[in-house]
Amino acid sequence: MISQEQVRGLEAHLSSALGEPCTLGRTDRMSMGQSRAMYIAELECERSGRRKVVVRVEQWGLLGGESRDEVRVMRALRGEGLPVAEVISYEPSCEILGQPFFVMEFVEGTSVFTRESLDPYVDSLARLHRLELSAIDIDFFEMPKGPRDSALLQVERWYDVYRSGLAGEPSPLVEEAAQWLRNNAPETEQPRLVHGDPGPGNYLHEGGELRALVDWEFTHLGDPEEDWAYLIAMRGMGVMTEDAWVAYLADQVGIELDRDRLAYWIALNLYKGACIDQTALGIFIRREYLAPNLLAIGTCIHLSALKRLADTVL
Amino acid sequence: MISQEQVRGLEAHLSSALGEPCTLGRTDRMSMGQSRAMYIAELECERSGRRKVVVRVEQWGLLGGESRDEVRVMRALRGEGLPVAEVISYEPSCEILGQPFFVMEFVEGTSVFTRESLDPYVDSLARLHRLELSAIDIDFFEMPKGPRDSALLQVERWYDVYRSGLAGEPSPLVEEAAQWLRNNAPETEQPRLVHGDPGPGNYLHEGGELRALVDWEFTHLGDPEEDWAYLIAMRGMGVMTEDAWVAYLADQVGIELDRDRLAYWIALNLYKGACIDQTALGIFIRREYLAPNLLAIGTCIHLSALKRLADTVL
Amino acid sequence: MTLPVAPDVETILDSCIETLRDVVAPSVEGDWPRYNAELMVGSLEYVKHLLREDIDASRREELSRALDQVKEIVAADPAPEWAEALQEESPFEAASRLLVACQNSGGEVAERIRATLHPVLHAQIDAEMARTMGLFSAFARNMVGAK
Amino acid sequence: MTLPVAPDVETILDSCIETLRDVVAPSVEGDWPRYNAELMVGSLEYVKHLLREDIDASRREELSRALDQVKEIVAADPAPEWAEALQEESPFEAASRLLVACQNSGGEVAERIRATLHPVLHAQIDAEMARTMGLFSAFARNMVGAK
Repeated sequence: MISQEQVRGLEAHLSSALGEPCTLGRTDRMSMGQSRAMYIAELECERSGRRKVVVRVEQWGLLGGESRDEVRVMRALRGEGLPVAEVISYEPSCEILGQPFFVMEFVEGTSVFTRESLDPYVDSLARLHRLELSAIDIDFFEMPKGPRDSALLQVERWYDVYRSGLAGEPSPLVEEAAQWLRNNAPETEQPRLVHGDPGPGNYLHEGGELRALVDWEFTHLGDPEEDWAYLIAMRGMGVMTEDAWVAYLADQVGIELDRDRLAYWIALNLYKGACIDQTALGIFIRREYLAPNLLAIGTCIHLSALKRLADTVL
Repeated sequence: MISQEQVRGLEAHLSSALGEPCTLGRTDRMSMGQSRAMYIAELECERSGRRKVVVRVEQWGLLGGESRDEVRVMRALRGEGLPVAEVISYEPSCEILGQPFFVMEFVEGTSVFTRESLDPYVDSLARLHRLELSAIDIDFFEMPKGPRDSALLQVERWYDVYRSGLAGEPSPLVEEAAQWLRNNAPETEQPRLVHGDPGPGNYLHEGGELRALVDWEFTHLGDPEEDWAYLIAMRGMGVMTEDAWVAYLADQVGIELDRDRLAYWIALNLYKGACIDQTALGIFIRREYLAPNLLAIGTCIHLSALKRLADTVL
Repeated sequence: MTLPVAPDVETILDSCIETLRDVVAPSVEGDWPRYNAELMVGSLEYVKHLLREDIDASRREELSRALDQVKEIVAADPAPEWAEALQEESPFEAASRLLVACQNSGGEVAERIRATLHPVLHAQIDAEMARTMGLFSAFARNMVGAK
Repeated sequence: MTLPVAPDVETILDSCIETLRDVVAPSVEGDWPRYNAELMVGSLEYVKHLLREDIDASRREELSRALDQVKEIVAADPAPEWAEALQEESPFEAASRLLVACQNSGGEVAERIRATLHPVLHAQIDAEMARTMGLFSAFARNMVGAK
């Protein structure tokens, strides 16, 4: 999966980033992480000895993400004291691994959901949402201007991703849903940092302790309700019902979710899923990358989001 | 590959055969052995403790062999002191594993060819050929009557296997080769036991010591030159040239091979290969067993034997 | 012949599906390779469906038939957005524009257009989901087992 | 659409071939499963060939054309075995009977018949060997590694 030549390139890159000669041992691809190819790499460094790092590699724009802002937001939030893995280096060119990538410190822990790990996790997410934008070093995200722009910017962002990744003609139900989302966009009082992919499976913990929030590629400025909707309806479905989630969040972090607004943000997230999943089909059909998970994402995973979306709002 | 129900059936079968309760541990399929599915099974027996056995399972008549005579000849030859694995039991019905099978003691050793293991091996093969049929307990093979019958019985045996396993119409080059072999069959002075599948890869050894001759499914009465031809041209090709083999056998076991006769027996063996390999295609096309090795045997392996055969005599 | 009866493609695909599922996948070390082996069972099942019928052509035809019904519906309401949408050559483009226009205009005609197009599009999703069920299961198993 | 452009079968097969070869096979534990993973690369390459042309029909046609030439050759030699063989409907049956008769009769006509049929049959073997090269390599690697 990583060629010998790439291993040598990666060794040189890491030695330079870490400021000491390092050799790469075992490099295993993880099965989590669909948008990025993730590798756990064992390093042997001349001074600091053995360490594990995670190499997170872009995949031809799969799911519409790119690493630059992901790296910037991770560094900024780690600076704010949030549990975020340390980014060691970022390589924006395709010269070493054929795709841009960044390297972060490996964080011990599991992302298998446990109930006890949930409390500290939602606390952290709420803390992210409370950050004052003026007080932190994040000025690279587009700021929603009008009151409905927190929703509308997202609708158009994912519409562009869907349209630019389209293999063939447009999908009538995606088009219709986009229009519904434009027509029904709610107002947002105060834009905040939104993680963009939160919930069970996307944080690391050990013994109930939160070790890291992961997957910052969809982070943007917008409405925190978008995150709560994602957590409830996209990643949290198998964990609790929507009613139970709403009650739990009120209790744990004092968030009172309006159910009509929540329905909108759930629809937006399903639409986002349908739009980004569609990119996988284009990458596969254009033969840019022939991994079978792309075929799955571009067909049934895309369609299952689209079906839920259509059942919800159309 | 072996279901839980089959494991229980096999345990009962083995307990009864060994006269003590046995439970089956790990059962791994070996990648050698195309005609039979071969499994190494670890047994835990109440009195005799741990032991390994080999389960050799028929496959819908693949390659035209059946186990009954194989078991009989193995038992008889072990009785004569030849290095043959002990047969523990034979199950002619399809009730336990869906196909007839037999179980034999596992023999430690490797079948990876080494030059040092060759001398004792060809000595044993020559010893097999020298056995006086009247003196041993083998009366179940058809005895060649006329002087050309050692060849002709084999031509017709494999012709029948080929014809009965045919998927569709006959193959013109196989038909023509069969006729050439009929028309050019040589005389055999004295029929002997012929192993039928000898050579590098089909005996077990350890540290140069011969542990067992294996694969007795093609054993019959005929011309020992058939075996030497098989060893030289079918299994021994990558080890020595034909000239080197002829010189080596003259030196090691005093066999002086006539090169014209040898050419005939090589052709007969190629023809046999083409005939038996063809059975795999029928089993695959009729969906009796969909293993990909059958597709290989029924297409390119069949054709490579047929091509060599046609290049040799047609 | 050499081999007068070439094995049939579906038989070879079934051989690969069975072998992947029963022999190879259980013996793969490592989450990512095992996930790939499981996904491929679904890929090959999907190939079997794609070989059985021209799905692309059937989808276009179904949607074109529904668009013919839409033409009858909008005959009574000569709003320009319907007419423009129906001039699109691709039935998917036409249906897309119609459904967007329905969201914007509302009204009884819009409702009838939606009621004509939606069942066809939903049935196409369901059919494709059924064809790709093996991929879906493998994907879902991996999500559940994510660590 | 739902998905107006269905992925093309050859692309999915290439995905499986690459994934089997580069991701799955190197991670399989055990000789038999690994051997199966390697063989499947060949199975799927063979499927790609089978989908590209109707091999069975081409083979029959090639052989039928050669049999037409044989008819001209035997016009000069009205031996009953040639005529009977050429009455077979299947070109493979006809060629089989002709070649057997050639082995039995010898002579110049037999030589010419063989010289007409052999090149076609040999070319068919070579073409099929090329299509199944992946299966052959996997089989051969396993034989070499037999233990």
